[in-house]
Amino acid sequence: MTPDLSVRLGPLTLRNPVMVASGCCGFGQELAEWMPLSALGAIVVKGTTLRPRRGNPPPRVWETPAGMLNAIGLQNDGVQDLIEHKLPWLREQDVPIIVNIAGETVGEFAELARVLDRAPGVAALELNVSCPNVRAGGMQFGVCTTGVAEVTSAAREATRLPIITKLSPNVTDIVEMARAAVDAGADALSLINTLLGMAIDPETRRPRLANITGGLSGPAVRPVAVRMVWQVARAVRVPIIGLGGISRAEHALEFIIAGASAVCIGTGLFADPRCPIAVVDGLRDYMERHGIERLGDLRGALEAAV
Amino acid sequence: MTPDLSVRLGPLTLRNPVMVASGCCGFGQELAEWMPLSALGAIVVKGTTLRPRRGNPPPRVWETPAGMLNAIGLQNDGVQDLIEHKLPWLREQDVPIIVNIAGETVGEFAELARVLDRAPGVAALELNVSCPNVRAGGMQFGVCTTGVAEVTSAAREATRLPIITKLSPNVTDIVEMARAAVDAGADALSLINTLLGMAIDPETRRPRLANITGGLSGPAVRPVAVRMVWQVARAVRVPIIGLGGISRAEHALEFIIAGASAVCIGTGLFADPRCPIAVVDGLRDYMERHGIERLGDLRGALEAAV
Amino acid sequence: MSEGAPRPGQDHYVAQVRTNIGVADGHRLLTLICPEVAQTAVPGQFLQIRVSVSGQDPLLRRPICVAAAREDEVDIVVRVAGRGTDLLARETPGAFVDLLGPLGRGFTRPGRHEPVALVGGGVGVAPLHFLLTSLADPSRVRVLLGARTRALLPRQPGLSGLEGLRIATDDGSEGHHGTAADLLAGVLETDPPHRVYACGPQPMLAAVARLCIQRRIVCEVSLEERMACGIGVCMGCAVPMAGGGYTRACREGPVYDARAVKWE
Amino acid sequence: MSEGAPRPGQDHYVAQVRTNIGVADGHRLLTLICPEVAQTAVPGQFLQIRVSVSGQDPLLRRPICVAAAREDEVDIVVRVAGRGTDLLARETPGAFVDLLGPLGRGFTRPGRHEPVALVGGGVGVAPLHFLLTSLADPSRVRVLLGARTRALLPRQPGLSGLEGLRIATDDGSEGHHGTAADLLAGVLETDPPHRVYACGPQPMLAAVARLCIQRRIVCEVSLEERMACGIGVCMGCAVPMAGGGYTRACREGPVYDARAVKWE
Ligand SMILES: Cc1cc2nc3c(=O)[nH]c(=O)nc-3n(C[C@H](O)[C@H](O)[C@H](O)COP(=O)(O)OP(=O)(O)OC[C@H]3O[C@@H](n4cnc5c(N)ncnc54)[C@H](O)[C@@H]3O)c2cc1C
Ligand SMILES: Cc1cc2nc3c(=O)[nH]c(=O)nc-3n(C[C@H](O)[C@H](O)[C@H](O)COP(=O)(O)OP(=O)(O)OC[C@H]3O[C@@H](n4cnc5c(N)ncnc54)[C@H](O)[C@@H]3O)c2cc1C
Ligand SMILES: Cc1cc2nc3c(=O)[nH]c(=O)nc-3n(C[C@H](O)[C@H](O)[C@H](O)COP(=O)(O)O)c2cc1C
Ligand SMILES: Cc1cc2nc3c(=O)[nH]c(=O)nc-3n(C[C@H](O)[C@H](O)[C@H](O)COP(=O)(O)O)c2cc1C
Ligand code: FES
Ligand code: FES
Repeated sequence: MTPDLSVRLGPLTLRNPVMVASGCCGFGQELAEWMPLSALGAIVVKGTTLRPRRGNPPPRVWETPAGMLNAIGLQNDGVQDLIEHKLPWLREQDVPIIVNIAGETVGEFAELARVLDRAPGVAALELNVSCPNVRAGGMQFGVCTTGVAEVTSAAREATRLPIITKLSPNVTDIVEMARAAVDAGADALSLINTLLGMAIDPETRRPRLANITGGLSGPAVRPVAVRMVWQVARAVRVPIIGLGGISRAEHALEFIIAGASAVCIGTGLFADPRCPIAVVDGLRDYMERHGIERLGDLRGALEAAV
Repeated sequence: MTPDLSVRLGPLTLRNPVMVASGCCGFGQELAEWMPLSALGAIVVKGTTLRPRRGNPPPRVWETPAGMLNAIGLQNDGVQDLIEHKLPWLREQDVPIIVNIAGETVGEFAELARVLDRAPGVAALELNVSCPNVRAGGMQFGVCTTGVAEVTSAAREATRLPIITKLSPNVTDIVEMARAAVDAGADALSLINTLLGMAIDPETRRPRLANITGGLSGPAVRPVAVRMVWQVARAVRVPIIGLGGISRAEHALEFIIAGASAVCIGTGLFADPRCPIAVVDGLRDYMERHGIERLGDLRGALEAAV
Repeated sequence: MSEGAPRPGQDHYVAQVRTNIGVADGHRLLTLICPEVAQTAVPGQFLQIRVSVSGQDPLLRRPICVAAAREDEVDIVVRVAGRGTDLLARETPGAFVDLLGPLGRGFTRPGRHEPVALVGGGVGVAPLHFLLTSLADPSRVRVLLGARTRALLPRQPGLSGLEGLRIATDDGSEGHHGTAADLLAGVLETDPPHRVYACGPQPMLAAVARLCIQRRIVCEVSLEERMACGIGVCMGCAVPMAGGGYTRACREGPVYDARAVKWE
Repeated sequence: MSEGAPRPGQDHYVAQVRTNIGVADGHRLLTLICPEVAQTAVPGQFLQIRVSVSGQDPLLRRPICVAAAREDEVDIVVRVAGRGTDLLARETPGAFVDLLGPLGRGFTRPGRHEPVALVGGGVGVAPLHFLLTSLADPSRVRVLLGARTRALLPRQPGLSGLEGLRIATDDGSEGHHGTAADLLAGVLETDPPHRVYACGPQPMLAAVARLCIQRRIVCEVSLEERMACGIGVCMGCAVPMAGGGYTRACREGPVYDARAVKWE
């Protein structure tokens, strides 16, 4: 038996469920120095905005127990640069390209979707309604149902590309947010983005990040992410991309068993840029060991009476 | 200079700001085998309910990266047993006793407050509006402003004891919850309770906890807790008890600089039941090193322009 | 014992590793220098051992039974079950191990010449070994040990030569082809002891308990519930009781009268 | 270099520690066996070193400069600044260290007989030492080293005998009572070099940069920004540029032309 790792993500079929997360793999070139991108299910490139953004002043990152805080502030050269300078190379890499977009207004999300609709080689758009590190737009959209719905439907109307809405975990009721996105036309959901956190240097009394607060990611947040994927998977029918603290196959399996169709690796790349390969291999081993032919059969297979 | 570690918590004055957290120190007797309770600022005893509760079936705990999940389910022998069998011994220990109470209805919170109002030796009540591990009551109150307000004012009317409302971090807007509690008469706030999380054993496909989900605590959540304390401290005027992942003086200092008047140690006791003493000593050292006479002078002393 | 006062010997220690030897596949026997624990621990009690360098990850201590005590040292047997026990099993002689203990309630000591049977599964042999060495008259003792396979039978010094020793393996690679509970069933037929002490995996304990309860033989079992604190403050280690409700494995246990426990 | 192809020698290695010696208070010099890095690293490049056993806590690798390279081995100098460097500084000979590298952009090699000055503060001497050993003609080199106090001056082998060496300490406990930048100011007066290379704390670098920019002397600085990935994917290591915007210390740096950087 050769296990079938391919998964369907709405209209997309991925050769395996292991993707790399937005903001943690740049636009692929540096990561390709460490592993062939074609080994991935897909790549989600850095959050892209309409106009170039300089990002936040340093320090932008701080390590926390089994996690890290970041406040990059969406530094990127804008969507035109993406199309002209980054997509051409990426298209050659034999990997589905998902573009993570971030608007400051609903209109900007629509405009980004419209521009990328015409860009060859884009497999899907991921809507970053949940970045905690920018003031205008950013998280504001992601923490109320109307924001999530408006952004999702604006993008939906502006493109024929599959739409993945990426949800913020900084909410009381993640299921409500998920329903809002699905009702507004999302083909899939990504969860979770980072938890809003903060750290302070007692010696200087200054925040560890120049931005004061930042997004918490890494193994520390995995229990929260798995819980949210589980809650949402039982409530909506669209495929879910699970992420938050994955760096090994066992972690990916937690998300898949909780109901995710695919997973993303973010912070895990920083400690080991080749870990996606190990995760794919580990999933294959697991399927062989447990006699699972199609990975889809494992999705949502939690053994628990609720 | 002998640094003054005493802090005011509304109507209470504590000899130092280091308390032990509800659910992590039982009712004091076992902890007293490891350290004198009189070395603490206060003790917050295990969540107490009107009637005895058996709690959840095992497994009830699971370790996560730099954290742990628990779903104890408020196992306790009820408030009468507390008054008759636990308070008498605790009263002899020369430590302020804060009783954490959990009702299944608003009326139960009021009833608990009324009963404890007459119990000698209780310094304050902490309202557990935020335990994620019980179905009725529990978190439901803690995640909406009306729930927080109703519980707080019901308790407020039922007792002359100081009221501390303990907030859940599983909300979109912690400041809104804090305001609701203060407006309803809370003398102080505790934050945070645990984040709702989940873990799965891929080999058995079963949740690690019999209760499926549980509360995440420990160092992993500290950045979220510090952020929430900072946000709330800038918005309300009542004192804040900060907790989440504290086991060393540097951790306590993060909370104090963010705006907390006092701190609680929970999960940190499991790795080292004597760590409260080390935290007090570390705070004293810090104050000497930085020439800080009164700990209150450090509260909210974050150096950052917002 | 007065309320709030530490139990005998109970404290926070930093013990040096004297030796670390393999006693079965994935099982290491570590000898720790810790005179206070050696002199106060009762068979069935356990230690809460820190397994991380920094104490942040793995965050919690790991409960490990005392497997023997001599003057200034105690033995522990560690079965590598996951990350924490893996770290512990790698500690080299000279290294320091941070521990709390001795903790929990141990076995009830049998009468001087009372015939007893010790039933151990896998690493469960550890506390039974300690019990054995503490008995006045080991000649009246039967030791019934089970493991999945020969390679997983912990060869703890002092056990191998024992007269009353019987072995069972699930795959028949050594001794009886079956379980330690099978061995006990046989013994109960031919020459029933007054008391049975058992430690091992849950299904084995349940089988042993059933046998003993049927025949009204006093039986004590040592249970392995997951623990957070190990010192009685978190309520994490709930053991369901026959009479309803839960008790704490770390405090009312880990050793229980088999009749008190609610078996599934 | 074609896009997406690894840079020379850049890979994931597990290197054995050959030696670990103290070179100043809280500074250790570790020699790691790693032929590929030894043969490809350029002075100014760094390694991303895993400091945890499990890789979960501390989660991130730590950036450390290559301090020397010989055939099959590289030196690093580790100053204990916190938890991660503390773990690394304790690695004993025979232990294995997991690293990514060599990473980043190194120093521009000077012309064969070009007079240069190397200005190092504290552990910043490490990459300069590597640069020194790679120079064709070390006789034209001045090495200006500063530290807070004598005990914190890293005594890296090969530095002490050097003719062009000048020392400064903030407390005057050795050499000039003042900073390495003071020493440079003097040198620029009397016998200005063609190029200046600097590595050390931010205020020292800013002072050195200012001096060189004023006098239009080519100056390269190695900057220490906090890093998450170290390989260019996270945008965590932002260095503000004179022309506006930020570049990545791990990729466009850590070595920069002093004029390109925006100094506060
Ligand atoms: C009172 C008591 C005494 C024990 N004595 C010994 C002993 O003498 N020698 C020995 O090798 N082991 C003993 N154990 C079991 C040992 O504590 C666990 O194997 C260990 O905690 C697992 O930690 P880990 O990090 O290696 O595994 P993890 O990675 O945490 O988990 C691996 C597996 O072990 C299980 N596990 C986790 N914690 C426990 C636990 N507390 N009890 C049982 N299973 C657990 C998990 O469910 C999981 O399936 C004892 C347990 C208890 C409660
Ligand atoms: C390109 C580069 C090369 C370096 N080369 C060396 C070297 O050769 N030898 C050496 O000893 N150190 C070097 N450093 C600094 C070293 O990386 C940090 O001291 C280390 O990461 C701190 O980790 P920690 O866990 O010990 O400290 P932490 O507990 O994480 O922090 C302790 C203190 O160090 C500061 N710090 C944390 N990360 C960095 C960082 N990346 N750069 C600077 N300061 C930091 C923190 O702000 C904090 O004040 C280099 C840094 C960079 C960026
Ligand atoms: C440095 C960094 C930058 C990030 N940038 C983005 C981004 O541009 N857009 C986005 O949607 N998420 C971004 N994220 C969030 C991640 O994609 C991911 O949702 C989160 O980090 C949790 O996954 P992890 O624990 O595997 O990192 C970023 C995360 C990190 C650590
Ligand atoms: C085992 C356990 C039991 C808890 N029980 C209670 C409780 O009864 N009432 C309550 O308000 N909080 C309870 N908590 C939450 C803690 O008081 C605290 O808010 C939380 O754990 C975060 O702090 P920490 O990281 O220091 O543990 C419990 C936490 C743990 C780990
Ligand atoms: S493990 Fe905490 S009470 Fe037993
Ligand atoms: S550290 Fe990640 S881009 Fe430089």
